[in-house]
Amino acid sequence: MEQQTFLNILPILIVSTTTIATIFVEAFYKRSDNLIYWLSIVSLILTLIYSILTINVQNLNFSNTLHSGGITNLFYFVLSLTSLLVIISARDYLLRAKYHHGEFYILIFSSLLGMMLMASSRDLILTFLGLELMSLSFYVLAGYNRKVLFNNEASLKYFLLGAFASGFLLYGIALIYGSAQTTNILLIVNEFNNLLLKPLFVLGLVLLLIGFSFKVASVPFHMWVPDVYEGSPTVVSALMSTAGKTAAFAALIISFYGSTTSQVNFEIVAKIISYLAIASMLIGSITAIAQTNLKRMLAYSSIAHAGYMLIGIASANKLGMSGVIFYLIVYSFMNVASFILISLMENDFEKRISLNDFIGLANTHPWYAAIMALMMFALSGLPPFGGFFGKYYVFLAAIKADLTYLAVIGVISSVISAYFYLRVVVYMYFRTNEERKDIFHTSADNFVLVLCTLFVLQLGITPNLVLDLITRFLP
Amino acid sequence: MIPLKYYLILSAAFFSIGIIGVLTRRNAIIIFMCIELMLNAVNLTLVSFSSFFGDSSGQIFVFFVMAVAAAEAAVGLAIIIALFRNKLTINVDEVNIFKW
Amino acid sequence: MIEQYIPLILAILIALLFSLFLLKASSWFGPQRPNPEKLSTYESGMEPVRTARERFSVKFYIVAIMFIIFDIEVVFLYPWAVNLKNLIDLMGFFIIAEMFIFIIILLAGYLYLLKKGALKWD
Amino acid sequence: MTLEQITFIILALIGLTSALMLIIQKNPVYSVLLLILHFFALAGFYLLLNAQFIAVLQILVYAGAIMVLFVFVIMLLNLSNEEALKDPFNLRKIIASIFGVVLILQFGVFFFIKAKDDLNVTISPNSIEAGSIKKISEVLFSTYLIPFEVTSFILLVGIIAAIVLAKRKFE
Repeated sequence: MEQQTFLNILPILIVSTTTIATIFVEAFYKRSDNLIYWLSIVSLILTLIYSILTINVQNLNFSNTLHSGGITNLFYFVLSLTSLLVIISARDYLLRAKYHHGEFYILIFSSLLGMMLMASSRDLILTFLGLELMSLSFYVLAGYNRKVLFNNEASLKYFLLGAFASGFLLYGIALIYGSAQTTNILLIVNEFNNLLLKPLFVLGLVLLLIGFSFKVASVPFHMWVPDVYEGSPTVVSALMSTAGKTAAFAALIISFYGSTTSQVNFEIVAKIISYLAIASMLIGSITAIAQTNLKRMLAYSSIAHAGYMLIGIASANKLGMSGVIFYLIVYSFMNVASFILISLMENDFEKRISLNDFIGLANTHPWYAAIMALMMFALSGLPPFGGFFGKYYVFLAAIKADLTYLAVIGVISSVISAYFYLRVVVYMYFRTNEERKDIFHTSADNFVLVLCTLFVLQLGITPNLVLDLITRFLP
Repeated sequence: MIPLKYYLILSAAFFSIGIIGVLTRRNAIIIFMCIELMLNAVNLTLVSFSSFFGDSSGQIFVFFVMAVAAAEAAVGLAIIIALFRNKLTINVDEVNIFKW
Repeated sequence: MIEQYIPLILAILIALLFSLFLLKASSWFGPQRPNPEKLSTYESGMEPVRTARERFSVKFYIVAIMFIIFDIEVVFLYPWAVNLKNLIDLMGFFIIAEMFIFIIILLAGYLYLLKKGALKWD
Repeated sequence: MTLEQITFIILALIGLTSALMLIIQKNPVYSVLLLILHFFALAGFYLLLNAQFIAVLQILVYAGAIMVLFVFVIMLLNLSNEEALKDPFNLRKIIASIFGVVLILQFGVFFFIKAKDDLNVTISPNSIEAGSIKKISEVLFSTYLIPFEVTSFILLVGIIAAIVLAKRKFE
């Protein structure tokens, strides 16, 4: 292996070496959990710094299977930042629940490795393996505390439906291989125009889309989302709903990038994607109204957000793709912060946080209430925050691509969803009761929350900077 | 000489039988076995494309699918064991703290 | 193509038929004078009351998982080992490093299992 | 009819029957055995397609290892007394079966009419070489080097899952 290749894939090497190192530490060192915690934080910070420093060096490695630099490094940055935030706050959560083991970090790292591979892979075989690595780690993480029935059930559901969906994904890849005679995404993207004339390829693409819809939590494989997000440990839900979605959309964007060239006749596939988007948006935001459990509500909202993001893919232009990436970045920060706020109110895995737990939070913990309110405003897409621009870009892309009806339905769905987001704010600020809520906060959690808040505000103030960055690196 | 489409329709049939199994059976282990059936149907598709094109990468994909299936079996059956210990059932209809 | 497998198919068929035949042969050719005492499972022991399928310990499962994981490892070693000379000509000694990385990663898993007491049989 | 066609038909019958019986069968132990039979039929297809190495692996990995794990777990949980798992014949089953039949017909229409032109290929003369262990190892260890290393991480997750979820005394 040449030195240059070695440097190109250094982020992946760091993460994989850390995985192995943590396993050795866990095996040979008695009080391993704290050491592993710090080891993972250091290696994630290294990954973050390195992927930003080398963002301008774009390369294809290992017979065009692995891309490095540019948009890939941007994804590396987002994925490892999300994992870092989750890991920092997870330690105290797990200590509170008295279930703090080194395995948690090993599994987070192996899932991160899978996600990074999904974002950087340019071969469908590698994409599939990355996806499986990520999913298998998530299945275990969802059932992390095997003594808690909630965790067991969440992981069983996640596992059965996930394996079912990966069957569809695999069939899709097989048919794409059958029509394109290759699994290399770059070759497929080059031939996209001719391949779309083959029914075999279109069927493969549709099956691939159905398989991915499981991972991005959109219709038709959305039934698992509320149960799994509710049943898993809250910090795990935070990671699944953000980094998992980002990685799956990264792979989707890479596979569908060929559709952005103007001469492609993408209509059939675009139509299917837009149906999925409409169904996800409406089902997500209407069902969320009925939820009183906060994690379930965020789960349904996650389905709706997947729908908004699919609009960007359906519009099949550059703005749509970069809009989706922008949306994913904002969404990661918003959702991590919301889930961590929920996790602060839990002291074991079996606690369920409902809307009533938020009553009067503004009086007892004004800062946490303020952050929660801000996240809810941002999630609902109100103007000055980052969440607004995420939606704005994908809707704009849809209008540009003559899919105005998608944008209209998106706006309607946003209006519906504003109801349940703002309800949380109303509960916090305009209702009081005597009962005093405990918030188990530590400085680590505060740090994560402040960081997320700053990012969401920053993305709302200067969205153009980030969008330009993304557009510059899209091939 | 058997044309390619016969292999494809056969593996599509296996795949569909797997789907029916997943949708009808309630025993978690049997559902998982039906998923294995689906994965194997895809393997047949991949191998037949690979042979008809004379290109090895399809067969290598099957290689990886097998490795993934092994790891998936390890993880999935561990999950089933963990659930069984707490609940003494693996009927997915009874796994209903949440709505299925 | 398929013709070259005819001997194989024949061997499998003969093995199957022969073993089936032997299985049934004793009941076809041997004298049959059954009585209830003779047919009971243990002629002078306790009547079996439950099925012979016992639940057994989860330790077996961990061992079975180890078997599967290292089975797959061997499956990947096999094409490497059979064709090693050729591969070294093609790619140099990098191919050996490649396989050793693979083995070390799984070795980490093996040591982890060992230290967690997966093989202790207390 | 040539020998190849006869073999294909026999294997197809074995494969279809075992798959169908598998989803009807009540006793999970029998289901496992039927699945193993199905895997043998698939191995036969791989031989027909000149993929000798994959055929051997199919037996070695699927029938020999993965199904052993299934049998282990079924014995472990002692699920052979299947009465506990009521599986009544109900509306959902009928709907799912109709859906399945429609799906198979759809695939049939698709492969035989719609995608007819894409599939008009004859078996490549290179197929014997492509299925040989030599060719496979050359491609596997050069082009698919990263996927190969990633596989070891996937197996690692399997090991950790076993300890985290199934070990009796985990910590």
